Amino acid sequence: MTLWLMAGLLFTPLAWAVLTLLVDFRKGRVVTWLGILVQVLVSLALWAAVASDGGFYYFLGGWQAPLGIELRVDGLAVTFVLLTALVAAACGWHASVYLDPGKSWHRYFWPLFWFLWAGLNVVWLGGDLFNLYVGLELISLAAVGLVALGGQAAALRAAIRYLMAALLGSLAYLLGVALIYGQFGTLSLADVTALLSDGTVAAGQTFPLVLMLFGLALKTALFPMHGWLPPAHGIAKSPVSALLSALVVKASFYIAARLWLDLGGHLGGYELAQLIGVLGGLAVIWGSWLAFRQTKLKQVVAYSSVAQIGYLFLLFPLTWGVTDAISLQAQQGITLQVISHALAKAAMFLAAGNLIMSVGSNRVDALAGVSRFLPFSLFSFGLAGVSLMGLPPTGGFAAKWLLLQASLASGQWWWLGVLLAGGLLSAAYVFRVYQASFIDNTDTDHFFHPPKSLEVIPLILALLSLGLGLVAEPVLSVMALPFEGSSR
Amino acid sequence: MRVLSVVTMTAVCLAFAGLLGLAVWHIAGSPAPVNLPGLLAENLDASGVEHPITAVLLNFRSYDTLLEIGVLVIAGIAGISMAKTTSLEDPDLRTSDSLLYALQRWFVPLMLVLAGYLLWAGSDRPGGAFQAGAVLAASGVMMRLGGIPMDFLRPGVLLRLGLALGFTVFLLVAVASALAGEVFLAYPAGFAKPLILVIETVLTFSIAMVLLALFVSAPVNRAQEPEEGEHE
Amino acid sequence: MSLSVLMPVFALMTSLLASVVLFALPEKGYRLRTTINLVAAVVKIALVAVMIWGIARGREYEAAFTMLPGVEFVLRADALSMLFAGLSALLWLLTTIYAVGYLEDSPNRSRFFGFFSLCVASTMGIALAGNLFTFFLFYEMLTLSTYPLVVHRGTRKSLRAGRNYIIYTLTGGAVLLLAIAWLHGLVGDLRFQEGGHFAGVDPSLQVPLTIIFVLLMTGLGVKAALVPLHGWLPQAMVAPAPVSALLHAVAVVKAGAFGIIRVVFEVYGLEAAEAMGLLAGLALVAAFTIIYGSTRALYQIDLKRRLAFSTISQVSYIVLGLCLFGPLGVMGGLVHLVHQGIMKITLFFCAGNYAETLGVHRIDELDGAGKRMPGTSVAFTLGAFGMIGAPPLAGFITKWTMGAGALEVGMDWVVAVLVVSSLLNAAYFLPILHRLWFAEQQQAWPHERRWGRLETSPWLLWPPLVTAVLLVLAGILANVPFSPLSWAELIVLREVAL
Amino acid sequence: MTIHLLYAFAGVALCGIGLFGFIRLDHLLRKLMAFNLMGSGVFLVLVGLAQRVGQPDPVPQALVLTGIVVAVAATALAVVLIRRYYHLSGQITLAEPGREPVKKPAADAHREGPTE
Repeated sequence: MTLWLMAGLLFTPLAWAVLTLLVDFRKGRVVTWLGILVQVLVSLALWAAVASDGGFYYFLGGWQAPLGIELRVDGLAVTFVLLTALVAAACGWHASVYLDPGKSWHRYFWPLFWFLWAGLNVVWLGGDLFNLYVGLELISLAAVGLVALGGQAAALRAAIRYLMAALLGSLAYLLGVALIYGQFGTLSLADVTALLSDGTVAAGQTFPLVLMLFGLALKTALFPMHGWLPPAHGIAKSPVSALLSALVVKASFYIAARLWLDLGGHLGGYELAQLIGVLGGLAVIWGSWLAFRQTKLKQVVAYSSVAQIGYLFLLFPLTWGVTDAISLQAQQGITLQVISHALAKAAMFLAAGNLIMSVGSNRVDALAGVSRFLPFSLFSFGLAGVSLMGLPPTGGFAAKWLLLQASLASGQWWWLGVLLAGGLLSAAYVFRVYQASFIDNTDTDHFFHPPKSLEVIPLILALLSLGLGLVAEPVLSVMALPFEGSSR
Repeated sequence: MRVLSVVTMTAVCLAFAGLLGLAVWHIAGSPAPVNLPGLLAENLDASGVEHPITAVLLNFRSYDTLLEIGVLVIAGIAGISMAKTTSLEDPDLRTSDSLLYALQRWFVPLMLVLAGYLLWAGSDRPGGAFQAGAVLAASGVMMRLGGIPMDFLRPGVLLRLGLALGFTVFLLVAVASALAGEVFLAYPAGFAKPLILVIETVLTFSIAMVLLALFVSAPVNRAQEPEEGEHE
Repeated sequence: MSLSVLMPVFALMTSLLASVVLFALPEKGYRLRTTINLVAAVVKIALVAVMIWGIARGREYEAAFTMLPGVEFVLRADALSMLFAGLSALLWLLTTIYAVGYLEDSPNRSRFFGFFSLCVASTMGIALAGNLFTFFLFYEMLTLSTYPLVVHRGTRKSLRAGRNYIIYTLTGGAVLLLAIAWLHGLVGDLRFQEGGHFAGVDPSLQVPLTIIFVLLMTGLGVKAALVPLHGWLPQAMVAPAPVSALLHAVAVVKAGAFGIIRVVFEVYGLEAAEAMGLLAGLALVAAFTIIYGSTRALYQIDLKRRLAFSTISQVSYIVLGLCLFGPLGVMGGLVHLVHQGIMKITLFFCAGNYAETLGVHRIDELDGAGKRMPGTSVAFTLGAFGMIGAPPLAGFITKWTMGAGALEVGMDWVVAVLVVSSLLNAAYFLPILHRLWFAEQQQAWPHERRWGRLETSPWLLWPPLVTAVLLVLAGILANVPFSPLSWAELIVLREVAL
Repeated sequence: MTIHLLYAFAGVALCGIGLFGFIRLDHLLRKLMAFNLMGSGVFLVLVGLAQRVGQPDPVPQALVLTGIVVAVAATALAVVLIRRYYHLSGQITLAEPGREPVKKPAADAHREGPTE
């Protein structure tokens, strides 16, 4: 059964990419709905299978590592596969209504969308260092293509900038992989970990890990390498921005986290962990401040991503050289942060797109008085904002709580300031948008109500992110599932 | 200021190269604990091809190759999405150089043959789909420069079919075995060699199409879309 | 699922569901909206009454599930929570009636009542929270749901007030979160428990526990408007009158005060807190706040601002009562939670009536208003005398009990504070009463509206009259079972084994 | 020290030079060339380091082939984007419009070739 599910999971996005390439936008939309249905069902079934039976390794082509490529299907991976299915389904559905079928180039949205989805699954499941590189490139190129779609000069500038950053990041990662292969003679992450743990290879070479982490951090837009993100996420069409912020940046972070958790203990060091954590903390502060200063609505949301990504990098100091319990707590917190940010940020971008559509302007000031029309999108935007601020009962709060506990327990109290100040700063930019919408002394009477389906999607996502805090315990319990047996 | 920044950059790059060199030197000092080439040689017979590189590309690590073709197709899609006219081909860009015209009458057939040879050679010596596809694309580039009309390069369904053909066939082979209850990308026993050959052939064609499409998809018109929220 | 599990959940759900429905209603559905509001409020009162009855007879109501590893979400009804829940359920009904009349013909009512219900749901959650984590959850929800109410008018001034409110409360929330997380890391998940947890605690924990206590008090003190954390309260006066009434009497400041009670009684334990020497500092802050608030109130010209500073002063009575560390003092503090709520809501209703009916906002415009609006003015007078502490009104009961409590434990200086404060109360309320009843009307009312024979809309008139009657009853019938004072006594008997 | 290790060190040098070009140059095409240079360096390190004992290792060679295709795809996409960007804005760097004068009006830039 799981064999079929795996095949379906790998096959569907790639096949649908081809199918939608051959038809136009309207037909592609129908085909995509079908594909989304299939993919969501398969992801759900796989998640359920792993939740009940535990994780396993999947050998592509029947060749075991190190000769072949293995996929690592564990609780964490299927959680992210499911998250991707949810968010991508929402964005795809939104795009099918939001994008104008009259523009001939929008037909290319669908194949790129499906390739992006395929690439994300490659990364979540990947257990082979080089295969992860290919997956990263798949994601980057599809994402750049989506940003550039439409070909306006500013979009192209953003796309080129994004592409350059992504290429440099991938190359740094690949160089690290080359060194690892040279040292260990294998590309399987599990093999490398095993060789390090049983002492076959003496640790001490930090440089390959640093290279890989640098490349991945660049692709994740960690401060101070975040410059490419806001233009790209701000200028893309809203469903695309939602995909990029919610999922794409998480892919490179996910790899970095897996590398760190497997190899960091042997190849990393206290200083490296603290350095990355400090950069993450600065990202939180600086990103929030810049988000507060933006005049365009989507730029606010985009800079907020820079800030929220900063939290993720607290994983590095909070898992290095601490007890397993603390490390687990930090990992759980970060996982919740990834999930809740993905849901909330997708909701926020989609809602922002609806609001822009409604008021016909992308400026924050233009929202003056819209609260009167009770737009659902404003409500969804606010709910998502609550999650970003880390207020209860959202997933963001649950994440923050776990991270606070981990910081306290590990004695690294300096992260408390980052966590608390970050929440307050994000409140500043969310409330700025809200405040604008409450201004009542304008004579805006024109307000375009977007189609209901466009309004429903961000609301669902926002509610999911809101409710995540309440069901955090079951989600986390699946994530922590061990492998069937302990070895391959 | 400018000098300072150049000095800083130089220092950064030198430090990077130095560290990298040091790491390479250290790693080179001890042998790798896993003997992958040995393992490969043991399993080569089961792979269906004689040349180890092709075996790695199309059997042991065929997932990489599948995705790599996906990357190529993405680039092709993104490229043609930039072109907004019915034909990618722009007559104004053709030269009417008679020497070039004469030359390509000799060269194009020769290059086609070369591409065929590279494809065929891939099974037991260096060569293969990508090399053949690149040569094929190069002959297309030459034709375009030389002014031979290439109206098939309009962003219609045929071009898109051509872009996707190789990838599609590869994908279908990959899933066929999975439907039979095997893992994804496993070749049915005994069919590895013919299937690999089919994949290589269609891949050659598609790779050439992608590269050619990317070359000719010049931005020939200036239609553009306003940013969200700005009025057209 | 037994009834004892479901009761607190139902009590929470009535207003939560009402809020969801209200958001979804179209702006024009006036009648339906009013019906839903009133039905939900009445159902809630019934539920709370049942629980009060049950708790008096020793029943327990509790619902819990695990939210995060090691952290539980607990809803639990005990005697203390009923003190707050009863107050808010009762006053919610009255405030809803009042708000329906007050906001007649104004825009954005759908939004207003939606957040209004959400606000009450949060208050109920705060009352029923069974541990600090759950408490914090609803405490922050309260912050968020009151913001749209404060900025409801959408003017520049109200937006500024809203921004200040948010800055104060969210910062307070962050401090509170830090304290709760730290406490959790130190000793694990602590349910509220009668008598507290830290009696005879390891001396090595004394220092962190003291710091955490200060942090907790800072976080809660923002909402309870302890000086110097009170800055947001006078500004928030720009909100519509029912909102001010709610903020001052029931929801926000009381949430802070109630949190302080919970922490002192059921987390630290009164004896342990005293033993660690935590209460003396708190008492000083509270005493200072009482005097400071009253003094500032003297100088206010705007009626609602004067009432706001009066609130700052009055809420600290509750805190001061706790610090008296004796059954009578504690009882006085607890009962003031209810008494102050009833008295202050009366005053705010009346202030709203003057503003809505006559257009009067400033005290010097009130000359002769007593003749024009006798019902409202009688209610206002009763409320003011209650605040001053005139017998036999509710305020007198509080001050008398507290004074007796202070003498009992030998903290005589508290009696001085009470006397000074009462004098100040008189000094800022009596001139208003003088203007109402004895001054001649000087000029035409700034913005008068007429309702035929009645002095104002019946929706606006009845709520203050009812609360005025309540505050008289609370004073006269203080020894009857289920009066606020008797209930406070019940709590003290259960909580404090002094 | 085998000949293969020499390749690896050549790769190291290429990486350094490429990096310098990548961060130093503003002209987009040059930047792209620098990226390709760096890419070649990485491939050399990958193959050279793995074959340091002299024994040929087909795995890194296959990886490099895959890597080359990916790099070609990325480069081609970048060139398409850069060309269109040049046509629309007349710029060959990523500087914000306004900070740097537009070198050529877009209308004249209708034809081919971003040249300086």
